[in-house]
Amino acid sequence: MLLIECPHCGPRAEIEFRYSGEAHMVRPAAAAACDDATWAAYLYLRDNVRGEHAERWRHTHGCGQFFNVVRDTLTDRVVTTYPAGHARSAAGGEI
Amino acid sequence: MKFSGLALLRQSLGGHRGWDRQWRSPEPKAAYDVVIVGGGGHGLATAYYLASVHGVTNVAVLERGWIGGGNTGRNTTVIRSNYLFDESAALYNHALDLWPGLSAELNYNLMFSPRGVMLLAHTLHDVHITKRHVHSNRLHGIDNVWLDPVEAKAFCPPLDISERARYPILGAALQKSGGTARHDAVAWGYARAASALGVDIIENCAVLGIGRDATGSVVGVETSRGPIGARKIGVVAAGATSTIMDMAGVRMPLESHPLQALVSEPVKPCFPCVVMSNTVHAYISQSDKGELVIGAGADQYPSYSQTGGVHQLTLAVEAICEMFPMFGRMRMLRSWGGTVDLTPDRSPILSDTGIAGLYVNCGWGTGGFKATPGSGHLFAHHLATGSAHPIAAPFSLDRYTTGRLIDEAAAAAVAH
Amino acid sequence: MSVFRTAGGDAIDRSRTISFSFDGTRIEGHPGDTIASALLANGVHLMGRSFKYHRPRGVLGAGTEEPNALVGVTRGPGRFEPNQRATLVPITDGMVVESQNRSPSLARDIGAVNDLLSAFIPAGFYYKTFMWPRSFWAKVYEPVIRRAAGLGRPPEVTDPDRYAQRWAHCETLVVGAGPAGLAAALAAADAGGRVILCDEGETIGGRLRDMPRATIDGLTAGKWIVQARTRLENAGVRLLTRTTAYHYGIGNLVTLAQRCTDAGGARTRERQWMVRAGRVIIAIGSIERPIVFPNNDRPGVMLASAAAGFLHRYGVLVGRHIVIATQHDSAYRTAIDLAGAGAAVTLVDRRARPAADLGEACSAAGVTVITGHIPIDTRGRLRVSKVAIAPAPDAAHRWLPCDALLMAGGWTPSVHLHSQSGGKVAWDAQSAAFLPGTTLAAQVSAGTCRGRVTLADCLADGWTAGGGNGASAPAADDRTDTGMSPAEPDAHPEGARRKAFVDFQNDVTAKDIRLAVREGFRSVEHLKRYTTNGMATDQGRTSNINALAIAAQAMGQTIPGTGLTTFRAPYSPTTFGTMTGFTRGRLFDPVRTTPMHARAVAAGAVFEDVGQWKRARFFPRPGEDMHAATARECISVREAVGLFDASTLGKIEVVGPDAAAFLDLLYAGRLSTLAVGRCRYALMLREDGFIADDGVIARLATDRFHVTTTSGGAASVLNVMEDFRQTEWPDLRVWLTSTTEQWAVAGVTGPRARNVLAALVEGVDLSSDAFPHMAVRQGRIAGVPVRIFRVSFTGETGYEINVPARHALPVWDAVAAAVAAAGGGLYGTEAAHVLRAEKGYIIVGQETDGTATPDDVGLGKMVAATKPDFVGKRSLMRAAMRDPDRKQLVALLTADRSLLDEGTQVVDPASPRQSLGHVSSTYPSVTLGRPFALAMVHGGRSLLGTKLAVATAAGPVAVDVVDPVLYDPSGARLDV
Amino acid sequence: MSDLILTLGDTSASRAPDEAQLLLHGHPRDRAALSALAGFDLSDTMLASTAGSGWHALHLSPDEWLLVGPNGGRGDMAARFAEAPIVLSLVDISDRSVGIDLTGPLADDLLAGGCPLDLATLSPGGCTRTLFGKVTVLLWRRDDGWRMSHARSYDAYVVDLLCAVAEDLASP
Repeated sequence: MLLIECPHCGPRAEIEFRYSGEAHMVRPAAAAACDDATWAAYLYLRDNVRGEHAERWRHTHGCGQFFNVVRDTLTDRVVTTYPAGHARSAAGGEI
Repeated sequence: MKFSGLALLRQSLGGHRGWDRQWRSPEPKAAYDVVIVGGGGHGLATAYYLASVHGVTNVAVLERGWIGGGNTGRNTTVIRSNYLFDESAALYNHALDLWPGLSAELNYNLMFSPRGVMLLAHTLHDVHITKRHVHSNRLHGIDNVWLDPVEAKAFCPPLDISERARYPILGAALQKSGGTARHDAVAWGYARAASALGVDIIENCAVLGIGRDATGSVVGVETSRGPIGARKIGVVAAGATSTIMDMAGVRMPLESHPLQALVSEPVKPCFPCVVMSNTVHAYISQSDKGELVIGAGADQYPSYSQTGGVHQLTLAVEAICEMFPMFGRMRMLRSWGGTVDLTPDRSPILSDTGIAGLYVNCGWGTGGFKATPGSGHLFAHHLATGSAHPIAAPFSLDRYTTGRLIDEAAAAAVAH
Repeated sequence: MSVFRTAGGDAIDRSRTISFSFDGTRIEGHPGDTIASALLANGVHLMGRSFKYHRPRGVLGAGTEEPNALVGVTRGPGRFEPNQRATLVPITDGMVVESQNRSPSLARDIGAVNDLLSAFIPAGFYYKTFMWPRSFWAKVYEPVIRRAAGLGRPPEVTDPDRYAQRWAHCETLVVGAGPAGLAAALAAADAGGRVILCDEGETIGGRLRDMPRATIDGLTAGKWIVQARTRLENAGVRLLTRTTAYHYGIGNLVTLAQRCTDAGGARTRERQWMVRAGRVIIAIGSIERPIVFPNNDRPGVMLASAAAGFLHRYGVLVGRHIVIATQHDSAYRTAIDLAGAGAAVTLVDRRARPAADLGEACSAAGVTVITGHIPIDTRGRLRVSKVAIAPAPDAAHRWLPCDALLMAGGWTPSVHLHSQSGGKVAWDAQSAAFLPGTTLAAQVSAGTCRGRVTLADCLADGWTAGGGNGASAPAADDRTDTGMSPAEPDAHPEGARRKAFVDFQNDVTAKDIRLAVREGFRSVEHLKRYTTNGMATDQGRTSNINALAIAAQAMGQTIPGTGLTTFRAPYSPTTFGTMTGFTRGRLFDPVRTTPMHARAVAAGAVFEDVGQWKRARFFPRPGEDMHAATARECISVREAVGLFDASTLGKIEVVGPDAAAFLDLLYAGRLSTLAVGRCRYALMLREDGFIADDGVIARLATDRFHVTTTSGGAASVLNVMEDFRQTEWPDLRVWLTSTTEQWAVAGVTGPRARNVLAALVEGVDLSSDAFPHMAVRQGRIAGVPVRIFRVSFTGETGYEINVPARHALPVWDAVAAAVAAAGGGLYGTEAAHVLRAEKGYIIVGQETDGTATPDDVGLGKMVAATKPDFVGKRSLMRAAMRDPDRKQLVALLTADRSLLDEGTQVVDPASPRQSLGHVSSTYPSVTLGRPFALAMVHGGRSLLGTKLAVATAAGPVAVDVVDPVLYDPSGARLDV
Repeated sequence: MSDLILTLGDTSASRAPDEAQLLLHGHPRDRAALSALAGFDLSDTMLASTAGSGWHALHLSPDEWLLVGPNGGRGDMAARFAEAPIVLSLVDISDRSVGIDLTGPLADDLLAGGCPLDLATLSPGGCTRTLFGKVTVLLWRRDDGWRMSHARSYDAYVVDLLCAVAEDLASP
């Protein structure tokens, strides 16, 4: 069971959180105007990396906030966490 | 040497010194007609059918570690075909048709045991969706039948059908032709048979890159044992699909998640079939050795660590004890984890890739073992002929662009 | 008492004698004895039969490593457990112990015929046979094999005992309370912070208990253990004995299984601790290896460490004439101790020249030492009677008579937990063992589990690991060592036809391993799986390294070059009850009930499970079945008025100046044009275009909406809304508050609904002009402020009265009384479903299955296609989503007026094997006077007015395809 | 219904009194203005609470404060926010949950039977949402123990679990 540092509440057990998919997926700005392939890529295609993976979590049973986590998918170790909307960072999660 | 009781008898006189390697361990050749990336059940079956059905024998199976070491050797061996959508039912039934004759065909006892697979319904919603499966399956000739609770208990006596349960059993769907098989034997049996037909099985050979020519067509792979040429490449590397396909610049609609299972200490026979429950979230059978084999749910996050959270094991055991309260005093003996590639619609991908010569077979999620013979058979057809077998055609990659999904997940909540 | 009981034994209470039965024979022992020690004290060595060959077996070990002595234990009704290691189970008065895997008796077991047939059934034999004829595997061979396999008999009745769980947090968790673990815990306690120390044994001390002559800081080992316990308790260390760390997970979550009582009853039997530790010190020791040689498995052949344990802990001598076979130092101390206890001891050392001081000590103690010899065979049917020793396997041998043969094949450090934590292991040539290597987890191993040898080293290692200054570590006099001398695992050369066991429980022999290698199973994982070595209930504790050594020799490789299998949880077998903890029965999953639940119970409701909710399905009166009750409830709604508990519907209050804009993005319809005081039905789509949820949205103020969701969808809808609010459109000024449980909801519907409300509601003009369909008003009932939504899910005039939950009952009672007075009554979900289906209203999750678009279910007009964007819009534009042949909602009427089964398939009678769709809802209808069904049919709307068929088990049933609105298509009844 | 749920030596669990609960959302940068409206300082430290004029404000999320006060004062407090010059959301959730007060030396152990949180991380006044068994609960450490509250439909489960934990704590 992961131990995840919520940016707002501190370290908490994984069962308080809900995984919410790969982070930094950009919803096409003009969704209606993009082509099918672009839309399909947004909906479905994922990097699914072995190694450091940026992903979204929600502290469902806590503050309710979505935030980002960089986690090593080979070891499951959490590298860093940072608030939603911030650019990916390897350390500290500041913009 | 042909395997048989007589051969065993003969060998016993000589101290069993006459048994050969079950599959050859050759050095890789410079090039092959077809290179299969991934030496699991699906990849080995693909190679076997390429050789046996299509006469394509200049084939190599490249395995990063030891054959059958991925999900083939880590699953709970449930075999069934009672899927909801026509396309899925056809796909899995193609495999189920092959299972009964497979031990004889491969001359390897895979211990296929059609002891019946029962899916429990605990809520009216379960009844609704389960009956839809039953009726759809019946139309397609799949032997999935609806049982009321008393009939279900008659088939599986350990079931608690009392009202005591938090989610009492309202009925069940039973596919009698479903069951289990010995997972390792599937890999070893296909490997031995393919090897005998000339297929090179190369273990400890990690694929590091996919080579392509100026036109974009594949020409071979870079491996930890040097470059190997290939006219066609079939990627059948569950748990590593995204990584391998990334070598050819193809992004996949996959997330790889840990999936755990556990067994109890062995006891004398007490559990006659396979029982699955989506609402209570567990599935269970008893191995020939006597261990209760219990599947846990996938962890929520993607990972390649082949380990998962203890709470997933706990949830599975809680569910089993809720349905079978006599098992509270049984003990967990072993647990393990695999890495499953999940697609958005929880249906597999058997497809071209947009790159000439590159084909992919992946996304079997939590339930690929049952499909092993069918998957190999259909993918071999695709590799040999260059076009998808009609049963496999709906499972192409482009369904994610068109929206023509085959969404077993939405319909069934959980698939195993 | 038995002649095998000696002085000593720190575990037992000699002042009391208790008894139990073993296969019907009464056996006496002392409190503190294990089954094994009590049996051995009575001279009983035969305790079990092996898995495959049914060979007679006694104990091999004295603890968790035991592969042979597995028994079934009964402590009263329901309190039976199979496969218990006799070396671990403390005896209790009156308990019933049975041996396993034998028939008719342990001494005479017909299964032993397998031993004679063993030449035909080597490793993996079953892969090579039983293939003909094809149907015989499942019908004939497999049932026979299944009956022969398995160990004990399964428990058959509900487990009556209680289990518990607890979370704990600490700065330091020490696993193992042997010398290293105790030193570590003492140091950690000195350093401060919360410390938890656990040990699987009955008490603390570990292997130190087997070294009565060692001294630490001037105290004997026993006294030092007592002092250490006092210091730890005074320092507030949580000391958990009988507690096994069975799972080491990511984030330093270590899961412990504590055996609180063996008796069960009102007390907690076992407790699971989930310990989140800042750091973990692993001090779980090491396990002695057997020596692999022919017939090394007879009762009386055991590990030297086991004999030491039985002697020092239980005061039991395992034999009178003992031969010890060793290849290193640790057995010498055991030899001297056993001789001191009165046994005649011969020590056979493989080495030609062991250390001189050891030999002298042996001589002084009367131990005969034979050097340069190894054991090569044994005799004795149910107990070892003699052992053959020789300088080499094929050299001339001589027989030594004995009643116990002890094996000291070297020590295997326990790296399980280190490995489970994600740590690597590395071969250490000096220790001739795999030792903990690198790890990313905040943990460290200490003591013999990382190859430390002497007692002094272990104490110092633990002390340092615990944060202590090395100079102040507990000091032990040295040469009274732990005896953890390294020894290269013995790769016994290929010998005669006799069996040399590697994995005792699974009956894997050295020959089996060599056969597997010959057949190409060269990966350690293949070896394990093909031979089943290491897969027994002892988890390979005594067999893995020996198997590896034999395989490596067969392949001409080194041991580290051959590899090691991965260690997985559990560390040792753990009961399902422990893992389950409190989560049983009522606590398996919460039962959610509405504020009016008690009223439904009182009214005799039959409930259904909807998610975690209990919802009243129907209210049968005497003699009524579900159909009759439902028909009556439907008539009540259609002709008078019905009352329905709709409290489970999800509710979300959406507030802020951008609330309308936000809902326009989240829902397919347009909410920004909704007037204050009005309601609108809305569909929420997934981003892939399929229907996710539906509900009614009411505008309470310009910047305030009351959104309802399906009962099952409440949490996921809020999650999706928060996701888009926080991450996709964070600039929108809007907030979400779940109000599902703030409001209890009483649904009043039927032609007399308005009359019912008129008598109850204060402050609301109920006339249709003032309060039209799809409007919301606030008023009071019984003095309680309520929100009233005029909506209908039945096709009749309807109101949903939202009441603050703590005031729900008085309002409900007032409404119920008024409904009854108007000739109506309660109705449940079954009637609600019939009533809505007659109107062609969908249920998300029934007509939709995650693959339906709004247009598919006839709600295309609910999509505001001109909005520039909303969740799911882009996906609806894809070709497959606009295919005219998609499944569409229709109603089906059977020509023979039969009731269809739900889920049945719709077919064209001309091609009856091809599914055109499925029945999604099907009910008898008292209103329509006939059964009807809703169905999703390919191109369904273009088939209205045609005839199709539904495939049933009895054959096709002809149906008319008609419009799904079968009741009041004009909607006139919504405003009665 | 008795207000006492269980006792375990000097430790007890009892029903918390009904109180007014108003859930306030606003932008963190508007905290001063929100405090002015509330009539007392709202915490800018997450998982901390502040108090004033009979009300407490629990800071549970960066933009969320739960105002807890006397039942009778609910209308007055709500009215303070009615015509606010800043953007906010105030929703009355007084009826959404029910509370249980845990006091005595074993109060932490009662919670540890179902709560994965390290309770030592919360000092008096500290508050957070977390899990108790399978249910989301709000924990609020007060001077004399804990207030645990949960959605009212889960009450039977929470009470059952508390009793099961208490039985275990009473078991030697």
